[in-house]
Amino acid sequence: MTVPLLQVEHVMVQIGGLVAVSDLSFMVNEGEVVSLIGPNGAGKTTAFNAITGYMRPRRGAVRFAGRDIIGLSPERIAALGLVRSFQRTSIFGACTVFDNALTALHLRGRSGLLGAFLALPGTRREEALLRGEAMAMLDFVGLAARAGLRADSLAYGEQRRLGIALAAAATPRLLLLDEPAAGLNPSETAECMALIRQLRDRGTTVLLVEHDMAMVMRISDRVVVLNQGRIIADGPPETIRQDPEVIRAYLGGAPLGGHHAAA
Amino acid sequence: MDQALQHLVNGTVLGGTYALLGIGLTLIFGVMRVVNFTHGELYAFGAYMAYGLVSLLGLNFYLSLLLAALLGAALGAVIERVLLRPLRGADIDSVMLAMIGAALVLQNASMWAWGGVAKLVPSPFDGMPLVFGPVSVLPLRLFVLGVAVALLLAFWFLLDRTRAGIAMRATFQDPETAALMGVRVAWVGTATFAIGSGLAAAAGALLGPVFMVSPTMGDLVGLKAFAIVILGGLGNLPGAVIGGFALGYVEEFGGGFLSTEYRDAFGFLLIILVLAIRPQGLVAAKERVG
Amino acid sequence: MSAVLAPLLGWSFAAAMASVPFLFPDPYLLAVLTSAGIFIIGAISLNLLLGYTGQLSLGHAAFFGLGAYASALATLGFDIAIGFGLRLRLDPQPVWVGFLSAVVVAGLFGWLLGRLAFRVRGAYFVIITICFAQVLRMVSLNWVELTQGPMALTGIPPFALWLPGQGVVELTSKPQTYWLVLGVAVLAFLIVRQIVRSRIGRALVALRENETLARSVGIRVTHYLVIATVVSAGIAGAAGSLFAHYVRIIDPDVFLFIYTVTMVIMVVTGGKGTLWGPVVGGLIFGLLPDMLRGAARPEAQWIAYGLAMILLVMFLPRGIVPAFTGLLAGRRARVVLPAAAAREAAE
Amino acid sequence: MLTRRTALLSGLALPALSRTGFAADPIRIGMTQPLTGAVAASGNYVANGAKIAVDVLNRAGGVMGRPIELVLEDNKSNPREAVAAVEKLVLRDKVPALIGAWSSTFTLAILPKLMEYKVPMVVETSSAARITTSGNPYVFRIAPTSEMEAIGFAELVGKYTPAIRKIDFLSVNNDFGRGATEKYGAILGAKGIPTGRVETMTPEATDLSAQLTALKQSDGDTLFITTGVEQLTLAMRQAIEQRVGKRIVSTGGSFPDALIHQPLPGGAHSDHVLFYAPWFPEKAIHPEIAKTYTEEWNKHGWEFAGLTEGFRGYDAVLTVAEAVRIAGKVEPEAIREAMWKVQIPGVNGNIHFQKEGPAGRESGQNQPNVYIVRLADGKTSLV
Repeated sequence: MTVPLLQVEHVMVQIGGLVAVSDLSFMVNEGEVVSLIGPNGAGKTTAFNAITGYMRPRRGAVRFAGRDIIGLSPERIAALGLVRSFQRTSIFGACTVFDNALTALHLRGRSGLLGAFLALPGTRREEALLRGEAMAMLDFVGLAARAGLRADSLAYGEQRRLGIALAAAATPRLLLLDEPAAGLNPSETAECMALIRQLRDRGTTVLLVEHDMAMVMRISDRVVVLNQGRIIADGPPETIRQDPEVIRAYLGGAPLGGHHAAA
Repeated sequence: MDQALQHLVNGTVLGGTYALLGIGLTLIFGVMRVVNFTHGELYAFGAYMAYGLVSLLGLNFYLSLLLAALLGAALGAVIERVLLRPLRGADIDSVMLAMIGAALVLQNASMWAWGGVAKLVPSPFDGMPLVFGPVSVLPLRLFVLGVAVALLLAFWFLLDRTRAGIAMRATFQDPETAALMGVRVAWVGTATFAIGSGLAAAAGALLGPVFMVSPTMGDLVGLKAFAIVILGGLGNLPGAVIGGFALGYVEEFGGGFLSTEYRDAFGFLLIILVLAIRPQGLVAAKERVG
Repeated sequence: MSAVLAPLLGWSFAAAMASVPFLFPDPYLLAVLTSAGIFIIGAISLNLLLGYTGQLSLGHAAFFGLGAYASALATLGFDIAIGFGLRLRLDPQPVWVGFLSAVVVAGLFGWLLGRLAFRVRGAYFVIITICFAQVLRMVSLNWVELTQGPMALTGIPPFALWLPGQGVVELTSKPQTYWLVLGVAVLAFLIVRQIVRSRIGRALVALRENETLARSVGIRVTHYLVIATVVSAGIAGAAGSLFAHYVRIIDPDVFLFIYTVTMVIMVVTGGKGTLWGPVVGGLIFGLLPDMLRGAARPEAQWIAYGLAMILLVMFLPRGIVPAFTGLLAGRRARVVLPAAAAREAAE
Repeated sequence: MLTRRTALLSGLALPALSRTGFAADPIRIGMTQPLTGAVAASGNYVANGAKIAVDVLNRAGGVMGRPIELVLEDNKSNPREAVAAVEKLVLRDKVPALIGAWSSTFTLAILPKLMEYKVPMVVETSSAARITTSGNPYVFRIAPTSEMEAIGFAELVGKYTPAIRKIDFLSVNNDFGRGATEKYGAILGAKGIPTGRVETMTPEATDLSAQLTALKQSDGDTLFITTGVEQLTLAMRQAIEQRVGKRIVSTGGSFPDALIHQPLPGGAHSDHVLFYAPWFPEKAIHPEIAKTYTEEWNKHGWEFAGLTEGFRGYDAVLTVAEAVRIAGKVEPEAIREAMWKVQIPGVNGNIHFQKEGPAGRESGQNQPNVYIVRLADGKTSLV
């Protein structure tokens, strides 16, 4: 039996004395697209923060490719191949779109101080390679024409796409996307979905937090439902759609597949 | 032993004034997220006002202290309206630079107005110390300590029990929510800066008669005030009081028993030490994420 | 600006500066420019930290002072007790050794400060850096055996350089020191440029723009901040060394807060996070005090200086260079505006 | 405010007036003093003294029929600015001689520049020994070194009853304070008076309780305090608070003027080593010069306390003017050589330079006079 790519076991997170996530267990297998859903305040973003090292769980284990990653810094976790995107601040606003992409390829480079000082041939080669990759990445998300603009001058939908591109740039094994479709109009959402599919086809495993139920149901191989800090359901979309506890949780909060509130 | 007792008394007296200095600075940082580089200059301003009112206008000593504090508050309000309000939303280094510029202007304006020669402020207190067994202390110093403690208590009361104080604390904790709850955040900013400045001026007016009044008197005091609030945790009010007394004792005992040469360095060393062990200051402040 | 035009402009500016001693052989002008140049090097180094990582260090004079002391002590030699009956002794070294030790010592302390101070951010960081400079000032004041304390280190030799055909020559004439400072400034500029345009520079800017996001793409925060601090401190140390061998006396006042403020104001005026910002701001604020001399009474000069700081921050918050390039790129700005407005509306 | 403005106006008008009175170009003398920053008060006193010397000299016809013009530059209480000020004075204003720069630190910073530009400088205040011993032939100091001062004091030590048996020091942590501690300690030590405890304070410190409490533990009978006027006043007031209970002697020419109006309580008295005692101009070596200086000063309405420091600037200008007269031309090298021939009466006494430092590169050092003024209950008397 192969080890799941991501294993979250009995994770408990406290914020300022309050329990935000009480007992979280789920896993993501290689090649899957998994969605983590739940009403507002269910602890989805907290779970992301705990997995990616931005918050330290009080209890429990997080294993990535079999390795315990609790206590590692976000940048170490990213270096292992687990990269996330953010809901709000998802780009480097004052930099050009191209520089954003280039920055996101940080892990792909290895040149250091000396290389920078002396412009060593190896550094130059690497730089040329990365520039090519950055452009390819922008091409992939349809932003190549915008490469020279300041990132914060992009339209909102383009900024969201750039955010995903940043997370996906260094070709992580597991990509965590935090509400990639929030605030997008239907056609933009469709583009976003297509993008996620393309990423999966490139071999990237995706874990998604999303409010847009239509999108979740269409894109996910599996859905994990979180409510009040714990898992209440885990299964393929069609099972989840009919799960009584999920329906109750959502009717208590926002209607299933309804309009998303700003998180 | 006698020496240690005397150091203890001196440290307490010194700590009270340091606490007074720290609390105004930490309040302004807590509410407005502004590192106030004019703090030392407002201290000097208060001292000069006390000198002018007592020595030149011949006003009553206690009345002069009160007026000096009020004038300091008024100057603070002006600085806030003219300088800080337009810079709302600017990044931290822009605001700091503007404040440093303001400090340069204030210091040299007072040198222009008053000349560089240090002044003595007369006080109605006897210059002979009160003697209690092995220790001695000036009545004026006790008065200053008493007023400092009274001001700290009054201030605590203001923050804890009055509407204005509640608005201030709300802004302190979460400006956005406070604004949603109907707190006029802009007004709170002016009030806070005025109160913080008034406290600095009060400290200057109180200490003017103890020490001397000169245009550069705010330089070291400004730096010390930073040390105090960092020790206590920036924006932490009880922390500023604790930091003030901590610095008073450290300087006094360090100076008395270790080295007077490094007396003024102990505070700064302590800060580096504290931050190496507890980056959030001696008294843990509730960390705001984001 | 196009990729070809920008370096061309830069090099012609450097050439113009280099020809100043021929075109205007006024020794006073050269003295003022040399002194300003030393602080411009400091500002260039500070810009790497303040402009590109966004961390405001108000203790930058500490590195400047450390470099000055290291260089002076290496060239003067010393013989001090280091406890346990041991002595540390150094014979006077040539000036280039002093220069290198200035860079190394300042860089080491940069590493130390970086390790300590980057546990915190914002106002905490600012105040720690102030304290750091204060502690160094106290040490230099009181470790009399090493630093001569307030009695100052005197008799520091002037610069010496090996010149082809002439052997080692002491640089004492005004144009010589001017060119040396200009040379180091160009070098400092190029070093910072190389870093900023490299993978490291991108990491630094990413940390400034959005630390959380930067970490998520695998940028090691403390690692890169410390690298920036070490390089910045090293260059500031080089500036301190130049200062020591130019003024030829060093005392604890090199750690004065006002020196840091001078460098910060140069960077912010010119435009932090732009390569040319510290140069432009440095020329303005390096020459301003000397232009104000005699124009008004001394207090009024300071008041004018303070007001200039306030007005610049208020009306040109991003600095002169961005404002200028913004004018040049007006067309681009018009493209940017509607999109930005759309974003505002979307939020 | 009005007096200040009129003073400013008259200051502006004076050079214009004097220029019309003389046909020839003025002789420019460069001076740098700390006019702003931490030690600005003293710097301004010295600058004022120099200004009135220029007035007095010009009224008497100037030098060689030419008026004297004082070009004053602020060194902002910092060594880098001291160098900048000198470069401006020498390179832009082309002054043939300099006066400066109050603190030893600023003066030391300038020294290499004197060698570089070959311009002589009269050092009016700085006391650090190495200013005249480092082999800089452009330096002529009229201020006493700590050692000379200590020797002057030691000659008067017999006048004390009860006798001084053991001494303690409270000194500002700079070359001035450290120099005094070292020299007074050594010279009184040679007279069989040992040193007990030595405490230092940073120049900006205002609370000296820790130092004074520590000093109280020593069994010395006399406390030497060396620092500026302001800190001296603080130290004396706080010594009462901490019941230090020792005889207090201040060195270096600082006098706590504020204590004349607000005397220390309990009949405490103190002694002060001064170089000019403005209360007793008739007791000066050259009473007529001292009187002219004092009267001119008071005419401007400046603080009386400043007289104890302002004479430095006054004497310095007299010295440079005399050197120019002897040289007969306004050239730095000629003025430097003429400095050795200067022999004039000043406020402090006779001004005449002796050679000091390595042979061939000697600096000039004057032998100034020392007065001890006793302050008791707001009244002064000469010891």
